[in-house]
Amino acid sequence: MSNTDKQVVLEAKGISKHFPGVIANNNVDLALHKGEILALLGENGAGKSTLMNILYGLYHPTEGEIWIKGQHVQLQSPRDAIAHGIGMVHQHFQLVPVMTVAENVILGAEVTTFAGRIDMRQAVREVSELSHKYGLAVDPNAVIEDLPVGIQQRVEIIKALYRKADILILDEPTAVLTPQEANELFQIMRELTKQGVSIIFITHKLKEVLAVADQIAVLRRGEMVGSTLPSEATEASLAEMMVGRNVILQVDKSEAHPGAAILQVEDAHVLDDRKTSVVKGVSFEVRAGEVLGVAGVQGNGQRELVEALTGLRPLTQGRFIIDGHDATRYTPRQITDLDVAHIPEDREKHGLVMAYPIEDNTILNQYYETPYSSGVIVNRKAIENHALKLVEEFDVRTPSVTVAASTLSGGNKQKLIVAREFSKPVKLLIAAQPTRGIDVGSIEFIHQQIIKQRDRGVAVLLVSAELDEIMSLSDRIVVMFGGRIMATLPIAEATREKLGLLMAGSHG
Amino acid sequence: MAMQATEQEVRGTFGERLAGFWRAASVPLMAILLAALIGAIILIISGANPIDAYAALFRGSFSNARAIGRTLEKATPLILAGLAVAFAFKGGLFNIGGQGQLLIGAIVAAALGFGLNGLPFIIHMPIALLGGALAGAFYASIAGALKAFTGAHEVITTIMLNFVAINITDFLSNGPWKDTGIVARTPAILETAAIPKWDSIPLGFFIAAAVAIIIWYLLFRTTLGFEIRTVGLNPNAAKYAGIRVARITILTMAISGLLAGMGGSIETLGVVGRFQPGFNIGLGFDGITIALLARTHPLGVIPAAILLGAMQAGSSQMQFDAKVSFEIIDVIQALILFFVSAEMIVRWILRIRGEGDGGVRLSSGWGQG
Amino acid sequence: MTSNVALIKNSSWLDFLRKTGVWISILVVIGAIYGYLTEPQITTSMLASTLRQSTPLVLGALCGLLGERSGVINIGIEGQMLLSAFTGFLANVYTGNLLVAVMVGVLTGALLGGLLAFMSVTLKMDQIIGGTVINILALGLTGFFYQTGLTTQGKLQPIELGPLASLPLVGPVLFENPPITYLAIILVFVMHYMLFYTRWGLRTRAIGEHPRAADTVGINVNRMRYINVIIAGGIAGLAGAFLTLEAVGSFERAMTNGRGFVALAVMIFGKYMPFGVWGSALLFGFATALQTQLQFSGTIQIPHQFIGMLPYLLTIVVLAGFVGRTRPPASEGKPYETE
Amino acid sequence: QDCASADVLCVGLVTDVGEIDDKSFNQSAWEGVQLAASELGAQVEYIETQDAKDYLTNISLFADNGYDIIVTVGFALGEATVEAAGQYPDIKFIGVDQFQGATVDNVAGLIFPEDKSGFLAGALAGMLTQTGTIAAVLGTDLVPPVVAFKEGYEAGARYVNYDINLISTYHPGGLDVAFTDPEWGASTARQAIDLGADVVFGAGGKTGNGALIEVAGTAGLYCIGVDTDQWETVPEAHPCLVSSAMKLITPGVFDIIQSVVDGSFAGGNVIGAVGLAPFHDFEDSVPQDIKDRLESIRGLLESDAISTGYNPGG
Ligand SMILES: Nc1ncnc2c1ncn2[C@@H]1O[C@H](COP(=O)(O)OP(=O)(O)OP(=O)(O)O)[C@@H](O)[C@H]1O
Ligand SMILES: Nc1ncnc2c1ncn2[C@@H]1O[C@H](COP(=O)(O)OP(=O)(O)OP(=O)(O)O)[C@@H](O)[C@H]1O
Ligand SMILES: [Mg+2]
Ligand SMILES: [Mg+2]
Repeated sequence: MSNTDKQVVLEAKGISKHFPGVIANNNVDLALHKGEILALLGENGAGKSTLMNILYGLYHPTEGEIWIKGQHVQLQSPRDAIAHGIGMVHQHFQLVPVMTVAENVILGAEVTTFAGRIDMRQAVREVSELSHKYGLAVDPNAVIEDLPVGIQQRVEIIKALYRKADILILDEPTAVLTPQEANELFQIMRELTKQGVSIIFITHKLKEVLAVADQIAVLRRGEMVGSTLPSEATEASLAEMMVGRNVILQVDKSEAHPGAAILQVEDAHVLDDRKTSVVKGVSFEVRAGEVLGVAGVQGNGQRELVEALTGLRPLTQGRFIIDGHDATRYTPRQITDLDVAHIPEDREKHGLVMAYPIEDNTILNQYYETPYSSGVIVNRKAIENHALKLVEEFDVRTPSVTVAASTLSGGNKQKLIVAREFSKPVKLLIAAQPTRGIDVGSIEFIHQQIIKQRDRGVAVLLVSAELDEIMSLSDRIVVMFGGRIMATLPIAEATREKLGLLMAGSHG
Repeated sequence: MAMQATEQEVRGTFGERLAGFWRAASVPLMAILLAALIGAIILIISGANPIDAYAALFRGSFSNARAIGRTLEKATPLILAGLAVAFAFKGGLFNIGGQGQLLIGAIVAAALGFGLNGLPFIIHMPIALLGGALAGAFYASIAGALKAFTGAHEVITTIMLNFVAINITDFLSNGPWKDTGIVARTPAILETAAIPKWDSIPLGFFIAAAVAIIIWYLLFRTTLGFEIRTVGLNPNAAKYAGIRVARITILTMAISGLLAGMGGSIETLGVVGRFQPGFNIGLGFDGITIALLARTHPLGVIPAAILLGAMQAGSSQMQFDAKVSFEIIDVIQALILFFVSAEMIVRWILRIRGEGDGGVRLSSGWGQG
Repeated sequence: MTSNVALIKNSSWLDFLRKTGVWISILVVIGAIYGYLTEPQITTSMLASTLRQSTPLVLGALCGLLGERSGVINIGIEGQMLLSAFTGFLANVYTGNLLVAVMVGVLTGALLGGLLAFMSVTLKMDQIIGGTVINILALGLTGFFYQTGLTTQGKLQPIELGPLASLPLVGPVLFENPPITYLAIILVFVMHYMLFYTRWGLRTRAIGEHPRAADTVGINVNRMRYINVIIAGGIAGLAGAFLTLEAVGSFERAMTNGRGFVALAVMIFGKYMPFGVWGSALLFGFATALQTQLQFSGTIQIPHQFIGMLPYLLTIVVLAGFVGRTRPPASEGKPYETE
Repeated sequence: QDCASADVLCVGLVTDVGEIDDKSFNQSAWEGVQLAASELGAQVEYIETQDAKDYLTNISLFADNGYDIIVTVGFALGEATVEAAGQYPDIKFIGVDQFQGATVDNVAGLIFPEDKSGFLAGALAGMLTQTGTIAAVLGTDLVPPVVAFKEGYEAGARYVNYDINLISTYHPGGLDVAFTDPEWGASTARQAIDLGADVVFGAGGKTGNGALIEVAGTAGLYCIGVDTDQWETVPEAHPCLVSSAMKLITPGVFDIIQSVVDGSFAGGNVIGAVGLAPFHDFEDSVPQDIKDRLESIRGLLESDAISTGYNPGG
């Protein structure tokens, strides 16, 4: 193709990056040509961000070389990368919330007059010029924390352009954008490439890749599994490359026999931490003996919905009923006492007390009940026996139940949470991202456990960003987008394509 | 968050226990050694003989029954002040207000001690003791409530409340509760309120040690303790587990203040015999050193307090025999605190592998979240 | 100017004045003028005393402010002030040169700042414990090494600023002060300018709010924290030098008497803004001057302890957010971890 | 060397919480003890008390080492001294500033009518002032001698000049800071000067010293020290230090030690001498009529012909 004619502006050769216990990148090769958009695909945890952080000088590779414009470089810090014309828009924005757009843009590359005084007028002017030139409308004097994420992203891009970046790394820029905002971004990207900027673009959304990329590379479990061209790829072929045929999990499950509705959500409205409405009138029900999957790109209100249903976040409108009780204003404890089990999204932050021994983590949700305590005095023996039983039953790999939970691997941590949640009577299970970032064996095990609960008549609400997981476990699927439910599909009618479209906000 | 190593109780075989004990004790022991070493260098610079000084310090604190009694007497309020800080640590709070809570406890115990007539010892002493403790609890819970409801950082509020407590107690002991005569102090407590000594050994020490054991039991064997530690280690997980974090925060602060207040009570009822301004200076602050030295373990507080108590009890002997002024004790204490907290240094010296436990983490801004 | 007001939201000094202080300021000015017209002597003496009492607090609070703006909490201000007061005093005793003495004080403070930075940045120790170490250490070292009988060779004398000093009211209050007092006022302006108008200030605020963001644009977070905490220590050292070399002229054990802690309160009350800090230090100074004046005039017979506890209660009230909320730098207290 | 032996006279001193070199009462008492060393060949030693609860311990340290006389300094040690006296009946105790309610045979309480000393200082100030305003910067009212000095000072000033404007203030902090806050003393003195005070009495340890040094910084003002002749202890104050309201602790302590040696020691209260320190550099500038008037007031005070009006009971 014509790519070979173009100059290679950035090349990674044999990059490996090892974190304690994780090989995030393994012998990765990557080449970016001038003026092209290279899409980098991969599942959660495939190592995309790690690779980009290495190219940006934030991480140092364990092995491998980086070549920029034909020159072998050592990137000690982002300062070096910036000096070589690399700009990066991070997956998590790196903006100082209390400062203005202009201040954020010039931070680290300030133009000063005398006595170190920042030439703010000049900065404002340059930001305005940049935003005109590339069609990135932004008010230079606005304070970051008042801006919607889409605009914040533009600020990030302006930041890179201000530093004269001609290689731009965009790490999952569309994950937080509405479809309109994403389209605007694509226009901006095309405008940039026209002006000679080369772009690495990371995303999970196959459609986007086909729409904007000139070149596609796919990472799987830290390894580069191949590259292709949009013209030669389909969504299906990309998915196959991303996930790898042999890893698509097929869970054995029989026909569901749904019973009475256990969870009924009626017109729920929830605010996020910044007091903006992120769940905007959601209604659904989950019946005994069925798995209701909630599909959707992260950040479309799923997290807040789950927090509301577990008593951690108030509803601003609407109500929900659990097993006949109006639980809208219940505390987390009251909800737990309705026999609700909860696998939280962030296992380290919410699911476990890392410094506690395993045994104490197995009773976090029931320490106040017999036999673990009399309500006042704790029964260590009973707790230990309980922990030993769970560890055995759920195959938590650990030398003893007295070691700290922090010593467990990700998968085993998750199994520990699952074990705990299933170790008391359950009528409703709320599972958020139950298998994120864990190994295949553990995924399989946890999936089996969830189905087992369903078959016992438990109502399961499964929230996951993994389409495969949703598709293999759910009996019905709702798709969330922008805080609303786009559609409810029986599993028989759900196809990847249909779900993908709904998740991206278009009506299938 | 707070110390992780101590969260895991040492159990298992004798060898495992021993190894666990070494893991817990090696850093403080080494810290003490290093501090003594640097202290010795300072002594040499100032022209004193460190061996004489340390020997005299030891003589003054352990050489005979009376010295031991004095050491234990010094250790008593230190145990309670140390427990107050350690207990709050366990709940994720840094109580620098031990001094103020102790003063409030001391003066209320004194008031109950001289003010309640005609009660037998068996009733009077416990009432005065608990009255002081409860006053300390009340005073500390002000900071707890401010933290829970407004997010005001307890470090600043408790420092401020320390200053306020000095003013309150000065006012009371020179005003409404002043003894007859010209001296600013409360009347002496009645015989029936005094905590007796058994020979030269103060009974108060055993009360404090018993409280340490009770606190250990409370923290590690009761559901309340479980809740407090969970909130201290991971408030998010605590919320998920249905624990009411605000309530636990106030309660933790109150119990912490109860302990400090009890330290003041025991001083009043067992040592001073009344409230007199200037008699309880610095006790609350020593609690911080002790809690850290004990790695925030309630039982570790006892030996840590005895160590500091011994240094204080022996300092007069050191002055007398070796002509070394007592401020060197402060220097050594600061160095101990430094080395205990700067675990990295000590571990490096000891060549202990492993990630350690990250040390104590308390600070994350004064704000209201 | 307008864009600079927005530089940091809700917290430029104009905003501060506008939101919490404008009426108070106007009242103060009217009160001062009225006071001057009716009781010129009392007014002048109280305002002069206010300024003087506020000086160590301003300096201490600027030290705290610079540290926290960079993400490092400093509760060791008290110890930094005390040890600097001591070494400055010693230097004056042995050299007789006040300039050298002040420099020694400042350097001592900077050195302790370096120790704090070492503990909190390199060792990643808890910052509050680090500050506590400094406090106890300073108390012990000064107590141990201080011998009496050492006599200083004079102290810094007031400098009259020409004709300004003869203005009514403001003259004797503002333009007839010794050098560190002027310096403290100048530092307020310099710190404001530096923080909000210079590259250094922008970077400093960035590492206090969002160190990762600063890192990604190539700012060396830990190095800047070191530099700033050391500079801040120097300012605390100046506060110490003020005590021995300008205000008192001699050293005494524990002579800081809690001013370092009050400075922390002043910093919070001043909302981490140099002018806010100045205003609140003046308020604290005024509280002390007022309580002296009340005793002098002997008219109000409340026990002096109640007046004495006012500043502390005030701090608690402010901290609890009853008087407008403060927002500390977001990442203070947290060591910055790379990778 | 060996204090236990009968021929060696050993004198020990226990300080109040504070240092031996406090330029104040601990130091004065210690000088009295040192005088015994040079005059009587006594072996002398001191212990600085760190914790108010150690008074008895520190006294015992001397007692157990065979000391013959133990001097305890400050009213705060009063109880501990009497208690120790019971435990060690063969040892003589000298309690500085310790009023003896009931006589204990082996305890001599050396007390001073500080109000009289203050009265003289007040009279001096009242006669020296040009502006008609005089000030006092004081430690804390938690300590009785400070109160006595203040009351006496004010009465003395009124005695010579009834319409005088008296401004005086105590430190607002607690006992732990009231005597160690020279900066507060200094700025308070400045505030008083700005109010027109031209004589300032500094009575409150280092806090008071701070006031003296501050006054010394302005020409034409007078300051008056306290306890000892502060001409010796606070050289920085020479430009203003006209005199000091003394309580003669040093000779008082020495005299009692002497009385032990010559066998005339008796328990109970010993009233020490008080008075004004010499004028030193101001000898010539203080007019003779002021000196005469002071002399006559001293006589009247001694004979109780005039009262200071200070009544600690009430
Ligand atoms: N700083 C770190 N320390 C330890 N492990 C890390 C670190 N950063 C990333 N990892 C691990 O490296 C692996 C790759 O992570 P990376 O963030 O690169 O994935 P990704 O492809 O960007 O995923 P996502 O799509 O979720 O953003 C994961 O297993 C992750 O847990
Ligand atoms: N001594 C110092 N005092 C205060 N701030 C300093 C000091 N040294 C460095 N800094 C801050 O750290 C920043 C980075 O330092 P460095 O010397 O790398 O800057 P630089 O290379 O000139 O920056 P640029 O690339 O923006 O021109 C400085 O711009 C300044 O803001
Ligand atoms: Mg990523
Ligand atoms: Mg440069």
